[in-house]
Amino acid sequence: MSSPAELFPPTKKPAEALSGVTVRLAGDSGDGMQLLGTQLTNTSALSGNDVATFPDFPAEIRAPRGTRAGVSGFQVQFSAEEIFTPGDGVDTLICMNPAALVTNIGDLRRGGILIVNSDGFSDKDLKLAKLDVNPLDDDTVEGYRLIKVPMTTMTRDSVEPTGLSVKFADRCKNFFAMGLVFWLYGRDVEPTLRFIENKFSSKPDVAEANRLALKAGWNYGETTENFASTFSVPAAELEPGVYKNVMGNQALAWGLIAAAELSGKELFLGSYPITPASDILHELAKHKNFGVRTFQAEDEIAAVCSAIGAALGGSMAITTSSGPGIALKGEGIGLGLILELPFIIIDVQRGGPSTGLPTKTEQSDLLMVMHGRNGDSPLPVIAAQSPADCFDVAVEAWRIATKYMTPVFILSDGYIANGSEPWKIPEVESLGKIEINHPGARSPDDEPFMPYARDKNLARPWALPGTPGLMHRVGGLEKQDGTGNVSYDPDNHQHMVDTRAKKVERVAESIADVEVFGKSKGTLVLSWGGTYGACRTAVKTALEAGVEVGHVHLRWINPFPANLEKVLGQYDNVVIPELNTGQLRLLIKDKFLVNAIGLNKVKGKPFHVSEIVDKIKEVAGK
Amino acid sequence: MSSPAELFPPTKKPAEALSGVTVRLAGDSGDGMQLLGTQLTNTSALSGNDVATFPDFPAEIRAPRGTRAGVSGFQVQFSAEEIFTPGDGVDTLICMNPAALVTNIGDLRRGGILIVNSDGFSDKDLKLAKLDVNPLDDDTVEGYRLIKVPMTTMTRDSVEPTGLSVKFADRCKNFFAMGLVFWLYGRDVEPTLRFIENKFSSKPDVAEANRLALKAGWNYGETTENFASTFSVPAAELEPGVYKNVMGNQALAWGLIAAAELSGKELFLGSYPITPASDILHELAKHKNFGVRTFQAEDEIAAVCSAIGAALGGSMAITTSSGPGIALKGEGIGLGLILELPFIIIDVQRGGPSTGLPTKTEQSDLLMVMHGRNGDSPLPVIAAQSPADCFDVAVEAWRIATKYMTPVFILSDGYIANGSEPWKIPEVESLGKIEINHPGARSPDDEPFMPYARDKNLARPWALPGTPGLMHRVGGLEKQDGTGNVSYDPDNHQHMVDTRAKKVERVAESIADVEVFGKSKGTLVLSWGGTYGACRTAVKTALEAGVEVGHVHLRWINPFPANLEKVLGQYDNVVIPELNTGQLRLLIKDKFLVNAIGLNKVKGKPFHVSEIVDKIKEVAGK
Amino acid sequence: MSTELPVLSAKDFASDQDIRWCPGCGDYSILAQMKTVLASLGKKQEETVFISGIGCSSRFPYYMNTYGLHSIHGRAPAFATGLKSTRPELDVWVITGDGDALSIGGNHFIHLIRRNVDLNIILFNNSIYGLTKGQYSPTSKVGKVTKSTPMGSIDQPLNPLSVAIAAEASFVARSVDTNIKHLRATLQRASEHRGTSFVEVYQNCNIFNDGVWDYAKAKATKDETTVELQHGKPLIYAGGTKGIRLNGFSPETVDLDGNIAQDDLLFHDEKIESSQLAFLLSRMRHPEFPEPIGVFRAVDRPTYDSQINAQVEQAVEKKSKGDLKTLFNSGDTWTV
Amino acid sequence: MSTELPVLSAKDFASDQDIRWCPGCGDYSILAQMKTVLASLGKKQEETVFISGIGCSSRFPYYMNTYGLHSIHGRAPAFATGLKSTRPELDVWVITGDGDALSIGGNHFIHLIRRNVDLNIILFNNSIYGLTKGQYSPTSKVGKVTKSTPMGSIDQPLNPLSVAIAAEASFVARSVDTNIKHLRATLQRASEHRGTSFVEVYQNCNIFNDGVWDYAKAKATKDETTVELQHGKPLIYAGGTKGIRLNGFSPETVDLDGNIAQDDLLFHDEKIESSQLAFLLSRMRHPEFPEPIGVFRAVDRPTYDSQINAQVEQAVEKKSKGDLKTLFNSGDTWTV
Ligand SMILES: Cc1ncc(C[n+]2csc(CCOP(=O)(O)OP(=O)(O)O)c2C)c(N)n1
Ligand SMILES: Cc1ncc(C[n+]2csc(CCOP(=O)(O)OP(=O)(O)O)c2C)c(N)n1
Ligand code: SF4
Ligand code: SF4
Ligand SMILES: [Mg+2]
Ligand SMILES: [Mg+2]
Repeated sequence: MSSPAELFPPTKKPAEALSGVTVRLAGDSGDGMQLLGTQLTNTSALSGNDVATFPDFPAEIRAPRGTRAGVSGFQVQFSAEEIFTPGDGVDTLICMNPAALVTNIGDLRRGGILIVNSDGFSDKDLKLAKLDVNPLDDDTVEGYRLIKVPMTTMTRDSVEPTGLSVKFADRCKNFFAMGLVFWLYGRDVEPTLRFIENKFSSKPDVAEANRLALKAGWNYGETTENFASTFSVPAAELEPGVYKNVMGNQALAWGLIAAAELSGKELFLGSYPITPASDILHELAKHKNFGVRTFQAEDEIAAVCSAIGAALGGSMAITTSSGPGIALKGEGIGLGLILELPFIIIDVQRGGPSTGLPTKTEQSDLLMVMHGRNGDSPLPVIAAQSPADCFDVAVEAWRIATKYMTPVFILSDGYIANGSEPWKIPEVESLGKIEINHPGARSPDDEPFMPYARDKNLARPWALPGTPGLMHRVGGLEKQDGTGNVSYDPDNHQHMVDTRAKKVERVAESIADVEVFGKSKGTLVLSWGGTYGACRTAVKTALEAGVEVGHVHLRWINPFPANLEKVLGQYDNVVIPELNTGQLRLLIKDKFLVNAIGLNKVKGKPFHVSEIVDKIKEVAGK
Repeated sequence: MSSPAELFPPTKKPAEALSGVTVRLAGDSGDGMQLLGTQLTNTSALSGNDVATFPDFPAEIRAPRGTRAGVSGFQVQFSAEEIFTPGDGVDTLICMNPAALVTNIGDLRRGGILIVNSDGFSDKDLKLAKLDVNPLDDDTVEGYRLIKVPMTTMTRDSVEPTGLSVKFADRCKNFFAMGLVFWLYGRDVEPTLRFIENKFSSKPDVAEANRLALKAGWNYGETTENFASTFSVPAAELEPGVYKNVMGNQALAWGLIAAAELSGKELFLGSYPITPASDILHELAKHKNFGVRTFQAEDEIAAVCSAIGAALGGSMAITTSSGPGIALKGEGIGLGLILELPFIIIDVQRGGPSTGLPTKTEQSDLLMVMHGRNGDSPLPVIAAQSPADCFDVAVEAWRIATKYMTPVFILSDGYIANGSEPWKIPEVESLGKIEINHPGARSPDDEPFMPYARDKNLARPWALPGTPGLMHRVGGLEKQDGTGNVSYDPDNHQHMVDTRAKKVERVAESIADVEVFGKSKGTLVLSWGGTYGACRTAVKTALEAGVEVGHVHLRWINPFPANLEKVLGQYDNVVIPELNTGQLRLLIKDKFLVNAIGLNKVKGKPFHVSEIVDKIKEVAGK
Repeated sequence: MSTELPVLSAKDFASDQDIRWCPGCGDYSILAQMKTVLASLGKKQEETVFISGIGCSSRFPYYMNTYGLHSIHGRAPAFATGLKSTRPELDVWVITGDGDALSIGGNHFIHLIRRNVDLNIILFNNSIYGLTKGQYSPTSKVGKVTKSTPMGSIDQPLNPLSVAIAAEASFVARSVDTNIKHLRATLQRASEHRGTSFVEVYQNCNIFNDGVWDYAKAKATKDETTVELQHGKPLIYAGGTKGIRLNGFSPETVDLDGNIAQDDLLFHDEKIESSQLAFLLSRMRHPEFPEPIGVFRAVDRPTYDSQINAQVEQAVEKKSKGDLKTLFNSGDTWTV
Repeated sequence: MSTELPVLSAKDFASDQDIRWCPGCGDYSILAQMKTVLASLGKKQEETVFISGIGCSSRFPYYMNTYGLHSIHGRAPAFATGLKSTRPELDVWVITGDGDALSIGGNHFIHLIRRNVDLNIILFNNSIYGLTKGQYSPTSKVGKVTKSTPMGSIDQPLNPLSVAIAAEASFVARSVDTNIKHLRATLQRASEHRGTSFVEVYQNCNIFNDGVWDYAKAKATKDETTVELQHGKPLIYAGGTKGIRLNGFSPETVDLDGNIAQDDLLFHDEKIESSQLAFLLSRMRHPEFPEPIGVFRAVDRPTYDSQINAQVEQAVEKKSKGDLKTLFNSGDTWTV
């Protein structure tokens, strides 16, 4: 095998420098677009760009080939600047078939590059996409820089030397497309060559075919006159450090593992599979050598209850799900709350209500997470803001859970869960330990043990079965403070309800104040969860356009950070963009009586930055 | 048998006329206090008083005899005026044992009459009540008009002629107490004699013993010098009509039966037993001759799902539960919502969170009922205000459910469910019919059926299986408006989320505006659910004291009545008394940005009128 | 069996929706046989209701031109119970998967069966979670490596038929997706049974669990690995060369080499009241035994829907049809 | 059986809480026997955990001076699985009722049993919902008149032992609240079994279902209506005058009048791998048969808790103890 540089000679065409590019790859779910996207992302990250991705799967496992329902997309933005989203408008769109074209073209910016596999537009393909006319021949593609590439033919030709059958040869066409895209943006092929070698180590002919296809795509770019120039995107100025590209669910799982290590605990996950949360279970199940135990329960109720059982025993207990499953856990969570045991409930939100849009993103479980239990039952709630942030959120949630002896909710969403971005790998030593004290053994001569005695944080002791002399019984009935005995006393009930509420409020003493980005007057954009990136980018854009606007992003939604009220008071207008009908807005209006303005979108899709910019300008009167 | 008048001659002592009296009967759960209370209530009602009751059961099935945990209480207010609560301070307290005394004396007003069974205060009895000193001998009873009656002895003596064993004789002592109380308040014994005859028709000796005990109690009053006078409470001026005393759960069940009849539907209840909701199941199960089908499901999830199945088939479907069970139904309710099928979910609230205080009352499920489902999932919510009101609420809920094709929540609570009050029996003809139209059969030549086509109320057609040509499929995935086909289209999702929300908002067009009681300026008391009576009485009291105060009671909480915003705007202060930490307050603050003041009590007990009066005065600055 | 002539054809039972299963999925065959059976039984589209939970299999109702409910995960039995109890004249089918019926839905499954609601449950057993992309299910074998069990599953699988039989099932059967004739016959038997009919269908998920039932499907092996149950007939398989005999209360396989008379073999009787035989048959698992396919048990007992409706009729008979005025005025009333 | 001398007495296992069951309730006896058994086995208070659901029976943990969790309705098995999987050294008991275990909790019940988590389930079967004041339960007989079934129940009851056996139980037994000696022995056997031990106890609810088990409890009848199972022994009852014989795969009662040899009788074997015998015994119901009490089945199979922990150990062995630095730096990384 020759060296990459020989096989993939740098382009001789001029390279136009860009600050950032958004590329979307779209094809049939069998076309390997996710793989292509991942390679492009990793390569760009390795070459120093800031990157952010957004994969968009079909709802079906294997939707019928060539249909619109079967289109699989992957969007990546790589940039020389710090970025927060996978990009709004697409600069370059690669489409492998007509279904991909018609379902994605709407997001390509005017004048953008449209590369299509022209071999994928046969009459049969058109019919599968329910098209009467070839969109390459009508006004669908007008206003774009259309480049038709007979990818299938060229791939077949290029892999011929391997002797692979046509069926297998055709599977290589994503590598052809990859070669072309890599060439166009001057990406380094080395990591991909390494990937091919590892992945197909047992199938050398397939490995070779993919290499050949990759090279053919690269060469095609250099040869064809369709491209007058290439583009380069220089490295971004990121904080120095070692980086790694992470997906949200992966980062969450790793954060949980880290939290367990930092607190000297073993991790127990009780979970039932559900999109888009399952990958946390899958990821954790891989790391049993960290003392991780994963339990695929018979349902979500058993999942949360098993976690509470593990918490009772002293483990770091977790339960993960998405909306419909979280709805089922309400009763169990209520028990965890009154037991005042620490554990973590993770809701990776998806489109609702009911089964809704399982593969799409949304932020519409916030109020369920706040209120979806009988009785007055407040719990701390923290929301991750981006894929990499999931790591920190996991650690922080566990810190609060154990410090205050309470279940804690973590909110993520489908966009964060499957999206990816560079994560600055922390120094393990720099991660603060999480101090946990379990009361020790007592003899019969000691004072009787008080399972509901409270410390200054109102936390009760976490007494573990197995400890001599601490025997006690807990349950779902109201209990006397101190002794923990069942109590029907009216004043005690009031006291306990108040105490549980106060405890959650006190969490505010242990969390960071909100920080204002941008201006401290005028219009405030208040966001939470996965819309962080779009909001931050929009506020940046608006600031550049001279709008008096600031951005505050909430990680903790219950309790709100201590300084939030003061900050809100500095602004004339508060805009709350949410992928729901106004759930944070409800909480903010209730708490602070602020007439917040909603920017609400419930389409199963993240915000476009431009939507937020427009709203900011509208509200700011610009 | 001689005539009642001969056996129970009217008193010769002077009768002091009172406008109303609150009596509480307290004894061991085996002492028959509930029976005594029911008789006193019915008799008072039959003689024209307005009445309201509040039974207070022990949490245990049979708590150990004589213990504080085993005390069973029954409070009744009977009055010559219209009343709304069972009374705050107790005028006369009857206590059968020391446990009853110490747990109830706190509610007896200073100077009130305290009648105790002095035979029930042996050392053994004191020990069972965990008392070192006989409370009749210390300052416990100071300031009350204590009357010690050796009830056990006198009952035994009086029933001797029947030859009953001591064990059975002792069971009659509640009738002795009843005789005394009836004498004291000049009640008619006739209904009770009739009751005895029916109830013990197969045991004539027991019937006779109870009659003798009753008479002995009556005679004791006349004979003893402890009582210088009796009291009389003249009939109230109620609206003319035929009345009947009803308990909340019974009225709810009857309202549901009536709604089914009025809409020409058969009723299906899917339910799983739980305190304090089970009696709705029990009551409905008695009336199968109305075409009522009750299904005791394996759990609450099956209960709600079976109801949805019955709704799909065209029945009037109901599911009933209390907090923990409602928490389990969230996922199922979400499906019902997206299916847009009409059915009713009833939450008879109890003390929470978790298992909480199952036998106690609370209003703390409001936010769960509003938000306890994944996704944006609004539903109409109506709350009953009193036992008799349950009837109307049931009918109205079904009217709205079918008009708008949506599940509807009914909120009740333990206080309403087990309390009772006179219900003016409606003329059946005066109850408005509930119009329901199911689309008819279609032939293949007709336009294709559109299961999600909408009428002016945004309701979709209720097409029933069995109808030729209307075959269609529905489910929990987001669906295209009109066709009902599964749709992942972003704009359609937004449209459907908006439409579901709009539909619930439109319900406001079909419900009554709120009415103001009292003043239209100054301070407003805004209430919902079972606190109606205490709030109304408190506002009356405050108005009489010259406070500028009005009262608005909400039956519909989602949506709020159309004129609520305007009404709220007329006041300087809004006070929201709730048996929770401020759940309606949250919704009001969010919706109207009104800085409402909470009066919150979470003690498992209803409000005292005085607590609300005090708050009104405090807020109104009086 | 219906004696009317079929008025609808199989394709009249196909809805207009695009089918979204993976190419090659075993679900296609079950769908096809269902349409054929309904047509051949002369069923009406509008009187048929398919109710499913969530899973690949549970997409089934969308593809039938009947009434349908694609409900929530595991709860189809409860919806079906509510519907059938109030509309006993409808023909109700519950479509479910091994995860849907036996994991999250296990409780509703056994309670439906014990109540004997007159409907049919078809469980598509692919021994995997298809829709969520390949976690192990309650019927996956110990040691099964999946996304959620990278070191192999440690849960003893449930035997769906044993569980159903223990839950007092009145009808249980097993068939195989690709065994078209057998599957049709089995679906027809299920449809004809009064009470809850439970049919387990071995279904191939070619994406996440390809070949799990190959032994029972492959031409080369299926004669040796399955034995077709026939009421009143001895258990004979492998083209008549082998049989099943009872040894105490345990079955054993014997060669029919002439030394053993057919009369010595275990005779199938789907109609015996006691469930011992059906249970015993359900315990015969590959590779120790050929796995029985066909109807294990078909006995008569009162259905829930007929009884709940009978109680209404009895109540009307006893107390006469409910009348609101009478109800309202029952007990103590008074006039103001 | 533990060979240590008992260090604690039964009353050391009593908590300081007032007992809130009705006077005369069968629960008292079970509580008393439990304390005695734990003491006699030399168990430690602090290493014992009782986990219950909701119901009268589920108040049990409050009365034991051990660790305890009075959880939510029907879910005790799930809490116990989480606890035992992470703390396998603890002695865990699940206390449940017929409603708790078989109605709302039926699914967790069968999944716990199939997983064979090493703990003990004691089901207090009073055939009624006690705590909610008397509705019928999944073990109530057809025709049972209760508050929720004024015209009689129409649900076929579940047989708890049959269900457990079909769910692959490794240990199932039955005893009676008032049969003190037998109950003690049974609890002890359950405790000693490795894996999920399931014990059904006939328990009297004297308030809402008084006398439901009288036939099996009354001195006058119990010899005729129950048969005590003994491993390796024939099924003989009625003071040695009657026995149980196998007829095909059905049991039948025979008089031991001399014409029948003991060897012709059915011999109990709790240790056979196959569950047919245990299932058959579970189907013997009053009044047709004497009901077996004692241990139906006690076989060895791997426990869930030992295996989940073994996988952790294997993973550590294979990949060495997890290290955050290594984890974080796995895969593609780059330095800025
Ligand atoms: C409450 C809830 N939990 C989890 C899920 C996710 N989920 C959907 S289908 C499924 C299991 C599918 O397995 P199976 O029932 O065997 O059906 P198959 O796809 O194999 O046909 C799961 C876990 C869900 N939709 N709802
Ligand atoms: C989620 C939920 N549903 C219902 C109830 C009400 N409930 C409490 S115990 C019980 C049944 C009790 O029956 P069983 O399990 O047989 O116990 P027993 O009281 O007879 O010992 C019910 C329905 C509850 N507490 N929680
Ligand atoms: S994932 Fe498996 S079960 Fe699902 S449709 Fe595809 S092949 Fe069928
Ligand atoms: S109700 Fe029955 S089961 Fe419950 S404590 Fe009383 S007697 Fe025991
Ligand atoms: Mg499956
Ligand atoms: Mg019970």
